Amino acid sequence: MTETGLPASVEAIRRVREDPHRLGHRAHGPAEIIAGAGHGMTGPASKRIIVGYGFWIYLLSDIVVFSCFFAAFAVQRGATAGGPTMDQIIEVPRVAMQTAVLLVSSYTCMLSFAATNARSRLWTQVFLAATGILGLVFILLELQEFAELAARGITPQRSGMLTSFFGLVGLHGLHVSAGLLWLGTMMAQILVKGFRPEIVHRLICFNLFWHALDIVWIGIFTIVYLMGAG
Amino acid sequence: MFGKLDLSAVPLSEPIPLITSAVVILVALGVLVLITVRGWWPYLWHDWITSVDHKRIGIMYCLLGVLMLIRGFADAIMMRTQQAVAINAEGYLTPEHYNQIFTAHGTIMILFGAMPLVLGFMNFLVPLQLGVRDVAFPTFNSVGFWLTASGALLINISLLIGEFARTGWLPYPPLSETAYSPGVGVDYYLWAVQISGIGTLITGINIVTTVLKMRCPGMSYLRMPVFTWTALASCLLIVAVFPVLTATLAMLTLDRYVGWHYFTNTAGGNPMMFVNLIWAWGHPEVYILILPAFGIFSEIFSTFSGKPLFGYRSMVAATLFICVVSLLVWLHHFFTMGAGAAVNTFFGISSSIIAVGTGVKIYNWIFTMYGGRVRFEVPMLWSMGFIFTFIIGGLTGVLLAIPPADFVTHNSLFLVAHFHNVIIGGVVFAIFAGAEFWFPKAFGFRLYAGWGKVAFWCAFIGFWVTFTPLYILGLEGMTRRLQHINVPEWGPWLYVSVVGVAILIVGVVAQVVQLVVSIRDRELLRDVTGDPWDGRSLEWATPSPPPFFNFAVMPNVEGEEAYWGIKLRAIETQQLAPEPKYAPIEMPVHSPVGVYTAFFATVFGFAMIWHIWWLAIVALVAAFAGFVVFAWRDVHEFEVPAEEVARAERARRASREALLRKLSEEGALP
Amino acid sequence: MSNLASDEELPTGVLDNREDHSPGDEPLEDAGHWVRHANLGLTLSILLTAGAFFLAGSNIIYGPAVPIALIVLAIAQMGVHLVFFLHITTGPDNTNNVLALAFGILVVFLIVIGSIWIMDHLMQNMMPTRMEDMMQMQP
Amino acid sequence: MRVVEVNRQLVSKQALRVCRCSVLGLLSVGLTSCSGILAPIGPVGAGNAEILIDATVVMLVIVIPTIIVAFWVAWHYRASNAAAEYLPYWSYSGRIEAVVWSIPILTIMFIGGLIWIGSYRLDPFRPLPSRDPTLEVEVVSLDWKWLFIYPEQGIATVNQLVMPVGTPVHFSITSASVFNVFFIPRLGSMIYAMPGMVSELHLQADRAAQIAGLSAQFSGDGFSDMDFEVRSVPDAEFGAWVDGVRGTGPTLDQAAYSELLKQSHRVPPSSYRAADRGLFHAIATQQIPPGPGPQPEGPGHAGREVSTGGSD
Ligand code: HEO
Ligand code: HEM
Ligand SMILES: [Cu+2]
Repeated sequence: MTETGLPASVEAIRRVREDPHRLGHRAHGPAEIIAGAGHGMTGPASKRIIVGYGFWIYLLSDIVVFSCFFAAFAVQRGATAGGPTMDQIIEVPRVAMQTAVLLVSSYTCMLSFAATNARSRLWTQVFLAATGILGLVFILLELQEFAELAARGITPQRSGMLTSFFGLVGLHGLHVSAGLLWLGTMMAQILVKGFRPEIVHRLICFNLFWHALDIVWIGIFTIVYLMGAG
Repeated sequence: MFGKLDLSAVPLSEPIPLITSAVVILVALGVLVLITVRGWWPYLWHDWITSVDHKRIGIMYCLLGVLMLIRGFADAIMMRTQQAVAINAEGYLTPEHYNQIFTAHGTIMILFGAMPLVLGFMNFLVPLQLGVRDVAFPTFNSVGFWLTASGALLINISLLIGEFARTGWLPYPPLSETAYSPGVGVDYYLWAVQISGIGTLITGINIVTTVLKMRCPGMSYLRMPVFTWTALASCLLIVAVFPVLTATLAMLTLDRYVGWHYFTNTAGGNPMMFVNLIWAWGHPEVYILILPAFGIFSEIFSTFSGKPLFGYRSMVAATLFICVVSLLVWLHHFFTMGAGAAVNTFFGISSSIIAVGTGVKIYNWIFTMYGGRVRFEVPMLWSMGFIFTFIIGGLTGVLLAIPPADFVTHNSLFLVAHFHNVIIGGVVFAIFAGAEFWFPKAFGFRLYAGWGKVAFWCAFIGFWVTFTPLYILGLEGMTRRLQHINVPEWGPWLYVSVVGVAILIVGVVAQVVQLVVSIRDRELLRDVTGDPWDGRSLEWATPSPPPFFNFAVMPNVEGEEAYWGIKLRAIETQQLAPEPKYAPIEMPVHSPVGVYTAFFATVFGFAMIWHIWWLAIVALVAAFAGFVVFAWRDVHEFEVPAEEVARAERARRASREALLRKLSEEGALP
Repeated sequence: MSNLASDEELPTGVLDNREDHSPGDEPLEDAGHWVRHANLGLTLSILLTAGAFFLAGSNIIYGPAVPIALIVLAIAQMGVHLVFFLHITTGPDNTNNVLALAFGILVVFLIVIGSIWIMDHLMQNMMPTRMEDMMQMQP
Repeated sequence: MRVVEVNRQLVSKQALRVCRCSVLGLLSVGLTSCSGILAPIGPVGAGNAEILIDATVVMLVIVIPTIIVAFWVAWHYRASNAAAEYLPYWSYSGRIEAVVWSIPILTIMFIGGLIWIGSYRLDPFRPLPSRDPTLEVEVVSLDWKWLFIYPEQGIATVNQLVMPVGTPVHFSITSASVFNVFFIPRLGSMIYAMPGMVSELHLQADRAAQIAGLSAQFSGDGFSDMDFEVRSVPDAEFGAWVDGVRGTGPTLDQAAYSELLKQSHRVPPSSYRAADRGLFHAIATQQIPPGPGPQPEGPGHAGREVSTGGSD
């Protein structure tokens, strides 16, 4: 033992010749320091990529939340407790409408980001506004649906099936509403601050969020509405 | 105006919670007064509360965890003594009170004790081990921590105002539905756990992104220290299953608040679905705790054996194996619910397969010591205690994973003994081992080893004396969560268990004494080199404590065990690497958004618990406003001038050079 | 370079300077490219959605197989969204994104399928209506 | 389980008990009474216990050497032992890795087989083989007591279960409030009692005994006293007991049942002369709504539940 508190290193260095290969400690050739993409050799990724990736991970976890509500719906589909059944509460035309609206909004959202990349504030705002309006229409349609159901006495309190139906669809609606709030905030930020890096990063995230909601909606209209109606 | 809240919410007739809260409040007030008198507020505010430095946040996480462990331990003492005196008698705790205690104990220990500690270690270590300056999202990191603190605060408020849940740490419906639990206890549980769960999710996302996207140059995946690997695996599990917790609690909340029927026992609700979903989170949750613990032990075994970890790749493979397989075993917590033989077989086998991954780790640790120079410093003692304790706990886990055996041990004290065996022997021992190990890194001086050894032996012996009787009682057919006992024959074992708790108390005291003594003698125990244990990974390349920017220049990693390589080269050539060119560093500015959000989260939770709707809305709006203000700020980063970087780095180099000189003076070198 | 000048300059290293890429971000191309991309995505989505709604309302294929067809169409459409709107590709710059996605899909799959499987068995074994049937069978 | 096997188990019971006691002794490092789940008095419990012990022994065979080796290695390679070689670079060996993976895999392969076979053999839903006709018992868990209905005998009991020796008993189990677990440790397997569900369990007592049953799932404030007495009695005595019950006590009609539904602690064993035949079915299908839970709290306990009435 030495006084220096490095017993192992000192001993190891003495015997370095015992292991000329330095098994497990071979250097992979001298690499110059490069900042870059975080793939191991190059150091941390740029902020833009970190932000996008972090948000991607968040989205995956959000999808897991949805998957629980999907599972609950699958399990409680038949639990009508003597109340209305799925095919009695579904109106396919409205859902078709909602789907169309949301799909187009995804498209405009993507155009808005193309505009951002082309550094056009005007078109970014225009397409964001279009996205927002379409999202709003979607929400209004959903509210209309819920209101009509409620008027017929069909509420989540009625049965397990309705609970899981309203829960799943409502959760998506809640996400869209939150997205609208976010979108409004972003538009204000662009207006005031222009395209700073952090604002562009947030726009990337918003883009991701909006498309992910569309993906969830595909699941909902297929499993809840189309398959429920049949 | 105040919803369900009025003065009668305070349990004036129950002395225990009343006195406890009075003491806690007095102590807290005392601390606040002290801070004010000493004028420490600015320091606290700028350097801790609003800090976004991952090391500070890590330390605060650990502090929170330790406080909550103590609270949970107090609950444990009450439970053990109650059961010892309540044999054919009522004991000193009524059912209402006792049932709150075990619920609070389980919830607090797992979600507010062990979790913050584990997250704290990850926060503190991952960027250091990766050779970078911070986590991916420093400000969100602060939000995550403070949300967890907010949940912990809510739980502790329930001690004085209202009550806590009386359902067990996983509130199975229908018992937890409004019909059977009309009080606010379950609501406290729901909001506290929900809020802190979101905080945990944020931290999980943060660390996954950090590990995947922010490694220093040359730090390829297979060069990452094993602790970082386990942190990654653990955080992947967080990202995968905490949303399940969020969803499940949200469903129960909807049942309770607006009369929906996810889990009610009427109108098509399905309580079994809750059990299913909560364990889909609950099981991976325990692996979220144990994986980083494995990481801690890996670092310790290799450092104190003076050898690289044996079978590094196997270790990484086993970690990822456990991570994935742990996602498909959750049914083993309800084998006895009646899903039938096919389902039980599948989940039984997949559960026991986890033992393969764990076994590989155990053997790799043993072979790490093989051919080593094993130094029995305190962290190493904990690690040896862990090997023994955890293997036994794992064995009983595998027993429980055999459905026909679980049919007679489910919910028995055998189960209680199993999970304390793996949690205390695994997670808690790891935390103490890791605390001894990295304390000098965090604070600049070592902990006094003598008291550390006392603490270890008390914990180790105390653990076995406390929990061996529970194994036996479980085999005798004693079930868990009993407020009093109707079988006098069980008495002797319960007394033995109390003796064990007494030994544990001595251990806790020893730990406190160790801290006090070490702080007193900190100059003697000072770690001047930054590498007190002859370490191997990059955190030991920094001074103790590290500067807030961690590394003056990002290390350029050229092999496994990055720091070990650097160190050996320095010793071999008897000089440090040539001095780099110093450049200014951009660091994130501190931000109050974390505490701010958490404050309103607490208010929101409290308002929801007591049905004070207006206040809940106010809190939500305020939180959103806070975020907008935060999003509007212009300055995100500040620049550390090159001179400051150079100054810090030169001091570090000087201490390392002194060390090299000393080595050659001693003639230790070949 | 269509990305913003205000964003930090991406360094050139041993690998392609854009060797990494985050989901939702648009890799280096001109704006026209992305608009064409979006148009294609939109067209495909419309076709798939219309197909789903059409199938659900018709009896053009074997009735019991309709749900299967719907699910296949949904998966296809999710794929279209991922590729055309989120720019998830199989390129090396996307490895991490795809891995994360795969992990997410695995988790979703395990939770949904696992829950349905478990709950199905529980209900099969223990729904009291099953007893009702048995009681009726008794003489 | 084939009849032969049951017999074999009966014969080897004595040997088994010795084995059990020694394992238990090993665990407790001291004296202990042989009771509880390692002293079963029926075939199901015997199966459970045998599997538990077998698995323990098999794993101990791996685990004990592992622990010994761990401590030996740590001790031998202690820093102060100059005699031990130091291999500062040795960190990989393909052969050792192979062994390291195979030991647990092989063990788990055995355990896996045990799980597979055991899960099917001891599935609670699976009837026990026997020449005797099976006795039907319907079990309802209430807040906080157990109701046993003997549909064939037309009687019912609370907190006491009497069953004939050597006769398989088929329990149909439901709950009229929250979850509970029906468990008689010395007879073996437990199973959940859940509202709106009927779980099934087959148990058998091989000798006359007076043992205890309990709830193994926390169900609220009265949970600690949710134990019930179980008596396994010879056939003749069982008949006599049934006759005795038929001759006394009240009948279990709607009114009596709604009294039971209310929460109450520490309910002494009692019996009903007659029980409604369709009662269990009505409870299980929730035609009779489940128990109401705690009654509205008195004033002055905002948000806090206080002791919820009932006899104590
Ligand atoms: C950190 C926490 C932790 C850890 C690591 C584990 C590890 C394991 N657990 Fe445990 N558990 C934990 C925490 C809990 N468990 C519980 C409950 C529980 C139950 C449910 C019982 C019931 O409710 O009836 C089962 C079946 C298991 C199984 C297992 C298995 C198979 C492992 C395995 O991972 C162990 C693997 C390790 C081994 C096996 C030792 C080393 C291996 C060697 C040396 C190789 C050779 C050995 C063999 C091949 C056997 N656990 C509960 C109860 C919750 C509640 O109900 O409130 C908790 C909290
Ligand atoms: C320090 C010593 C500890 C002691 C003496 C102790 C004691 C106990 C006791 C007596 C119970 C109740 C058992 C019963 O139901 O009859 C219990 C339950 C529990 N403990 Fe501990 N405990 C300790 C530490 C821990 C730690 C560190 C954790 C987790 C990190 C933990 C997690 C739990 C959990 C989850 C439960 C179940 C609660 C429930 O039933 O809902 N315990 N403990
Ligand atoms: Cu588990």
